[in-house]
Amino acid sequence: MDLMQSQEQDAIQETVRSFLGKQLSLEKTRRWAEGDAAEGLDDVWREAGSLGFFALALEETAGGSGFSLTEEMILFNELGRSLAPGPWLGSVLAARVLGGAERAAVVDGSLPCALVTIRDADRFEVEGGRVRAQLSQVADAASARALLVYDAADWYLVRRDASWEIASQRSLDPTRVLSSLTCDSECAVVARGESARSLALTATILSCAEAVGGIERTVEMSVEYGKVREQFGQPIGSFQAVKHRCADMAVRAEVARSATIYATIALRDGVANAAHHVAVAKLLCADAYLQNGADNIQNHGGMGFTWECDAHLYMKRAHGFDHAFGPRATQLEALVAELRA
Amino acid sequence: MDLMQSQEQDAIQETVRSFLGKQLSLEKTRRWAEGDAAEGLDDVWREAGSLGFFALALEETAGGSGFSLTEEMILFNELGRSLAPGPWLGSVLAARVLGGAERAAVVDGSLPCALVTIRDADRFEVEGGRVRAQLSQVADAASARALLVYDAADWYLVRRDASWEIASQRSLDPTRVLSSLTCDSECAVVARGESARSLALTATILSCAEAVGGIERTVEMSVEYGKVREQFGQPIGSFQAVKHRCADMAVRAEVARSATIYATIALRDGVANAAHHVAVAKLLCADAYLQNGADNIQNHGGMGFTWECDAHLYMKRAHGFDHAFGPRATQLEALVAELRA
Amino acid sequence: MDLTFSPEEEAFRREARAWLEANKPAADERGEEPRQRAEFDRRWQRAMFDAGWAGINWPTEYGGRGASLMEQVIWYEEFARAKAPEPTTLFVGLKHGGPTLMACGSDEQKSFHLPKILSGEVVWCQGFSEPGAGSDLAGLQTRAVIDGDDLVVSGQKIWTSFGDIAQYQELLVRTDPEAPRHKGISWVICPMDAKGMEIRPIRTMAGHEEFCEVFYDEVRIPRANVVGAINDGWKVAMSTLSFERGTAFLSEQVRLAQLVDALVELARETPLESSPQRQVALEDEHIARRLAQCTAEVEALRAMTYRSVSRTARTGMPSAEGSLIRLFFSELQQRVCRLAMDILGSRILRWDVPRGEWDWVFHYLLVFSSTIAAGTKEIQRNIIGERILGLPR
Amino acid sequence: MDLTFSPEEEAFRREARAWLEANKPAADERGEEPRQRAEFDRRWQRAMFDAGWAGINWPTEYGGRGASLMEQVIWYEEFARAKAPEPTTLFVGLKHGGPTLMACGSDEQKSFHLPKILSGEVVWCQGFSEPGAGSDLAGLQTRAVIDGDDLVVSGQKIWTSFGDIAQYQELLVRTDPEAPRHKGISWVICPMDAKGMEIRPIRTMAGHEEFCEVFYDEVRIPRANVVGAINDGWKVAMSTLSFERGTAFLSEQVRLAQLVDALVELARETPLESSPQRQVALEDEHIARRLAQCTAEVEALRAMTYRSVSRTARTGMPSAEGSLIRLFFSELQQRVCRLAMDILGSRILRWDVPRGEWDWVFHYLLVFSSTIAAGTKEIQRNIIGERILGLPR
Repeated sequence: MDLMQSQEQDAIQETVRSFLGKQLSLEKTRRWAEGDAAEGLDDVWREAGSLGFFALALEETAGGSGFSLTEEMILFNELGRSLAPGPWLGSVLAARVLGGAERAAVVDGSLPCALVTIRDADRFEVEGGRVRAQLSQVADAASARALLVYDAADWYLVRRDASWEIASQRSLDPTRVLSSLTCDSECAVVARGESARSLALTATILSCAEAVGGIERTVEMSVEYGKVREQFGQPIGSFQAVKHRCADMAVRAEVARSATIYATIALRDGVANAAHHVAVAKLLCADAYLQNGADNIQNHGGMGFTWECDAHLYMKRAHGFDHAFGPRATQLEALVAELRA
Repeated sequence: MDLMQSQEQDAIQETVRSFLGKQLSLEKTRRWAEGDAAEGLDDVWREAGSLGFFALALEETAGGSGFSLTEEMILFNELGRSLAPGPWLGSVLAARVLGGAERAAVVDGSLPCALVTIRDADRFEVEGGRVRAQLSQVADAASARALLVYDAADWYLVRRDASWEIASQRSLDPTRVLSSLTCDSECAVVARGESARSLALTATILSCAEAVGGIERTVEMSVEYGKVREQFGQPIGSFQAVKHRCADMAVRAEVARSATIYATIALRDGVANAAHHVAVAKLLCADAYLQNGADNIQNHGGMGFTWECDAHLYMKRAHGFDHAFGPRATQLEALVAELRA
Repeated sequence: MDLTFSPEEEAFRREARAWLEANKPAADERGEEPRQRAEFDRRWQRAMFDAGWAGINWPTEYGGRGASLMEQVIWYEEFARAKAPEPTTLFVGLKHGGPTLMACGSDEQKSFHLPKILSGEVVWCQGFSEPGAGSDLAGLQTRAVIDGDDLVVSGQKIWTSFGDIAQYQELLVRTDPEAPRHKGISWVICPMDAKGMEIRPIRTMAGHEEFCEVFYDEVRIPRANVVGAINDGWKVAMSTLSFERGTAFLSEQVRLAQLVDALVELARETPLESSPQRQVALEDEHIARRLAQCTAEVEALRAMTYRSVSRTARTGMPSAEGSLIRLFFSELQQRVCRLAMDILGSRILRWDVPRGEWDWVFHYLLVFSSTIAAGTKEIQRNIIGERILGLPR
Repeated sequence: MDLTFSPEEEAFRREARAWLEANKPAADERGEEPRQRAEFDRRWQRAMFDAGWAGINWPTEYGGRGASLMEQVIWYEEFARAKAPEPTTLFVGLKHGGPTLMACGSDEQKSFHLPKILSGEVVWCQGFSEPGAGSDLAGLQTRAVIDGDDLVVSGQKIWTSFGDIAQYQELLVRTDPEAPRHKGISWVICPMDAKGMEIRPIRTMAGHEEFCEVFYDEVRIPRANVVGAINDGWKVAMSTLSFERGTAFLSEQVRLAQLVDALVELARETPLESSPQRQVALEDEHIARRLAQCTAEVEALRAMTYRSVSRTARTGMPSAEGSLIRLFFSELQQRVCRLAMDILGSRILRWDVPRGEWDWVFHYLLVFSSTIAAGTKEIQRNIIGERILGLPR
């Protein structure tokens, strides 16, 4: 039993953090969000590929590093911490389910795959190896060369072609712009049945890992600001109103992180009730991210209400996270069903 | 539009408070709670009768003072503030629905009437002017000369006779001991239909008034303690953890009081949607009393956890209040039904 | 104790309702751009002024109606009921600056400014907060040196709503840097076209630009523009803030009930994503109870408002209890908007929500400021603890 | 990162489970009266001690098993699983006094006291808090004057659990009233049969008498009973508190999962009064979601505990993060008990609830102390803010 990172895992974390600091800093993400598309993601993606980030959990024979879901968790912690844009989750998942040249392309960073889950308003009609689709909320559409689509039963891969029409939308979260996308493209099933369900759990827990990074960052931001911002002749972090709110934020972060680590290992090891632990993690991460996101704004006072301060970005990301793979209510209902069984 | 007390109402409040300070102080109530039955309620009841407390809302021709429900609200505020024991609510309600000599006896304090609402586990079988009853939670049974019973449809009066068997029980709230009671006694319907419903609303809003007194007392207690109790060389009320909790308690008290005053006047004046306003008041008073009751204990620290400190008595009374005339969930469901209508 | 309105008040209400129904402009004529909004607000305020509906409880000598605070509340209720557009760009003049001048201004100041404010001729803005003086207002550093008949102001203000379109600013400056913090401050009327001012808009997390930073580089303001005595500005500012905490948000409080009504409608129409059968949100037990709780609380808010107005009617002063209401209101407003997000589900991510009277996502983002601006919720709790409950500092 | 236990740990678990199943006494033999409880606890602790199950992670030289903290946690889990009765009267000796002596005691103190503590021979109590020194422990006033080979103690302590049945007390006294607050304190082992002591029980809001006030009137305690150096008691006390905040509540944390399981069972069996059809509480949507939330949170608590033990295994010290867990635990415990009250409905008023393993009403009242005793939740938040997050005092 060990829920702490090993030194090797610390080193992975350090590598990812340093890469993101250079390649995908939040300042750079903000420039993109403001529509400065001069710097594309292609270079970033290829460097991430060369560092093995899309293949941490693949066997070395499959071009991977022979690590596992726990190391991917660390990758996503860091992505969440810096609100890194890009189709990370779709690419990491695609590398698991694709084979041969396609997998190699995902792994080396030349085939970024955006993850899409089908929503009520969407159309996704598969017939004879082709799909006619009308999708309303696709993140990272612009930089994607393929879509990895989950329709709550199976997973599909849709390669980009000339039929794609992408229109970006006014989105709540400026660091994760959602587009509408229509296409009439080739489409292949890449996971069904048990392996499809397992992939969905992997997607969910890696989202949690990303959330945990953001949640912990909200605590750090509030603490940093609490130390330097002075009012009434003292740092605001010395006032219990701020100090105790920071303490509660830290508790939530520890709850979210512990639940996520536990569920990640359970899923990695194929523990029987892993799905249950994932639901627990998803629920508690959503609680923590939404509340910490809001508290972090409040701790920053007037600054926290500005666009310039990063606080709102985490709060907005928290909403996106809540709706990924089932909001709080859905997770709670799953747990309720277990209690009643 | 005026939601403040008049000078005349202030004077009523003063009279009641002074009466209770002399006759039913919390110290005296505690002695009773500890089983010291030497001082009975009879004298108190007769003095309350002579002061007109059971007949505030009756016409002068009916032996009353010609006031109204708003003045009864003030009476119950004070009763709640001092956690006064005794069958106040049943007596005030009985004075409204009885006539002739019975009413006169209630009004002069010689016929204390305990209010009973029928619970799931109770038996209450009325036939031919008699009732065979087995009641599980009767407050103030020992001092009652009659029961005023509400079975969620009609109201009944049951006069005490030799058949009554009363056994007091271990109760959560030591200031309001609940007894079981069996009887085979004469029984008369005293209100039906619309007037029964109206009486139930009156009972509910006077319970709210009683709760408001307790809620406000929790704020006072916390503030008083916060001013005098010192730790780390300063009064604990100067720490934001305590100060801000007191502020939230004060907000809840103002919410509860405002909603209760509004509903009381609406009911007094026969406003069409008075039942709605009563449900709102009941819900918000329960929220406020339960939370303030708990917060008041926390504000008193270790002292708050002792039997000797009054804080727990208010918290326990809050639970009793919540269950009187429908708990929070029931009030919320009533409001939900209105929204869906 | 009485819930009914007097015959005069009822008549006033009927008259107000009829006039608003006949004269209110459509809110969608208003536009988004601040100058356009201000123009709209001025025209609308002028129309109300001309018809005798501006400043219901302002004295008649300044163009007000001279009516009671209760009639003012009735006006706000009818205003909300009619869904008439709030002249938000005129907020500071009407709710802060005007009342402060009435309480502390000289006769000249009153007779010059109050009619202009009330008739919508001028937009006022606030210059209280500074980058280093937010919750701790008395820590303000913007200096004013007295030079003959002028104050010469240098420094910086922040969170100045509509600073870019205002004609006047209620400005707090430090006129005696040697004095204790609260003793060396003056309250000045600053003309926004004075030389040496630079105004930079601040973008909020809701994506709009309503606030500004204002920089002062030796800006000369006539000494006659000081309200109250030189170095006595803290007292004047406290008067301003007592309106802010007392009556300035009355109309917002009244409007919150409308927001809750709209939310119930939204819940009636919106299929809930987390419901397997996509039943509408109002049919969901959890959403429904949260809605019911909000409706109960907004009714309590109304009762609290009436109670506060009753109290003010007796004492003639804004009651200190205003902070209780303000705190409850601001947190309730946030709960209401948060509930809207849960009803709308993932639609909010693409801001793809039905636009009716409210843009729910924008409003949700906006009300994050409700527990920050005009005194953070922490400051409100301090005020309640110290000034209302008497707890030690 | 690993969720599995080593083969040795698994073997330990099996052995523990088998032994507990065969040897645990029935909790109902225990009685309510403190002396009777203590007698029961001593016998039970002695049985564990004799069989090698006392002090799982205590060094073998003091009669412990010398195993890891993880094995200690496994033992608590099996203990909870077996529903074995906690020897609560021995808490202070086993969780506070013993670990403190191990960390700071002299060889004589360790060899004399630790075996007695571990074998259940003696009951210890705490003498830290005073009427004027609760959260502010360093404000303690109980004086000890050095007189030859003795300390002569006068003053008063409060909140001393089982003070009336204990043989020893971990006592903090002020030995240098001139020194700064934290510098003049000593940590002393006080024999409870010393002359000049008076012990008065305090009744709690739950109606039971577990706490005492202790009065000292020139009580002579041998100077050899001082643990650590004279006037260095604050450091020793901080060591005691680091156990309190680190590992002392491990078994309580583990048992909370059981309380939640029992609550689910209660909800499965209890018709809900607010339900018109009197469906059982688990069928009520609102109760069910609150229960689900509690089960999720108690699982997170377990993960947090494992994580904390993993951390301690690396560093060898109780981790500062203990306060995070303690705060979360104490508030969760209160939420769980509050939910029980809502399930039971008006039955709680007559304390007329099904008695199983838990007396729900009593437990609900008892856990009000969970955010007060052993550091209020406010003190825990200060510790988290200042010592873990590094915010200024």
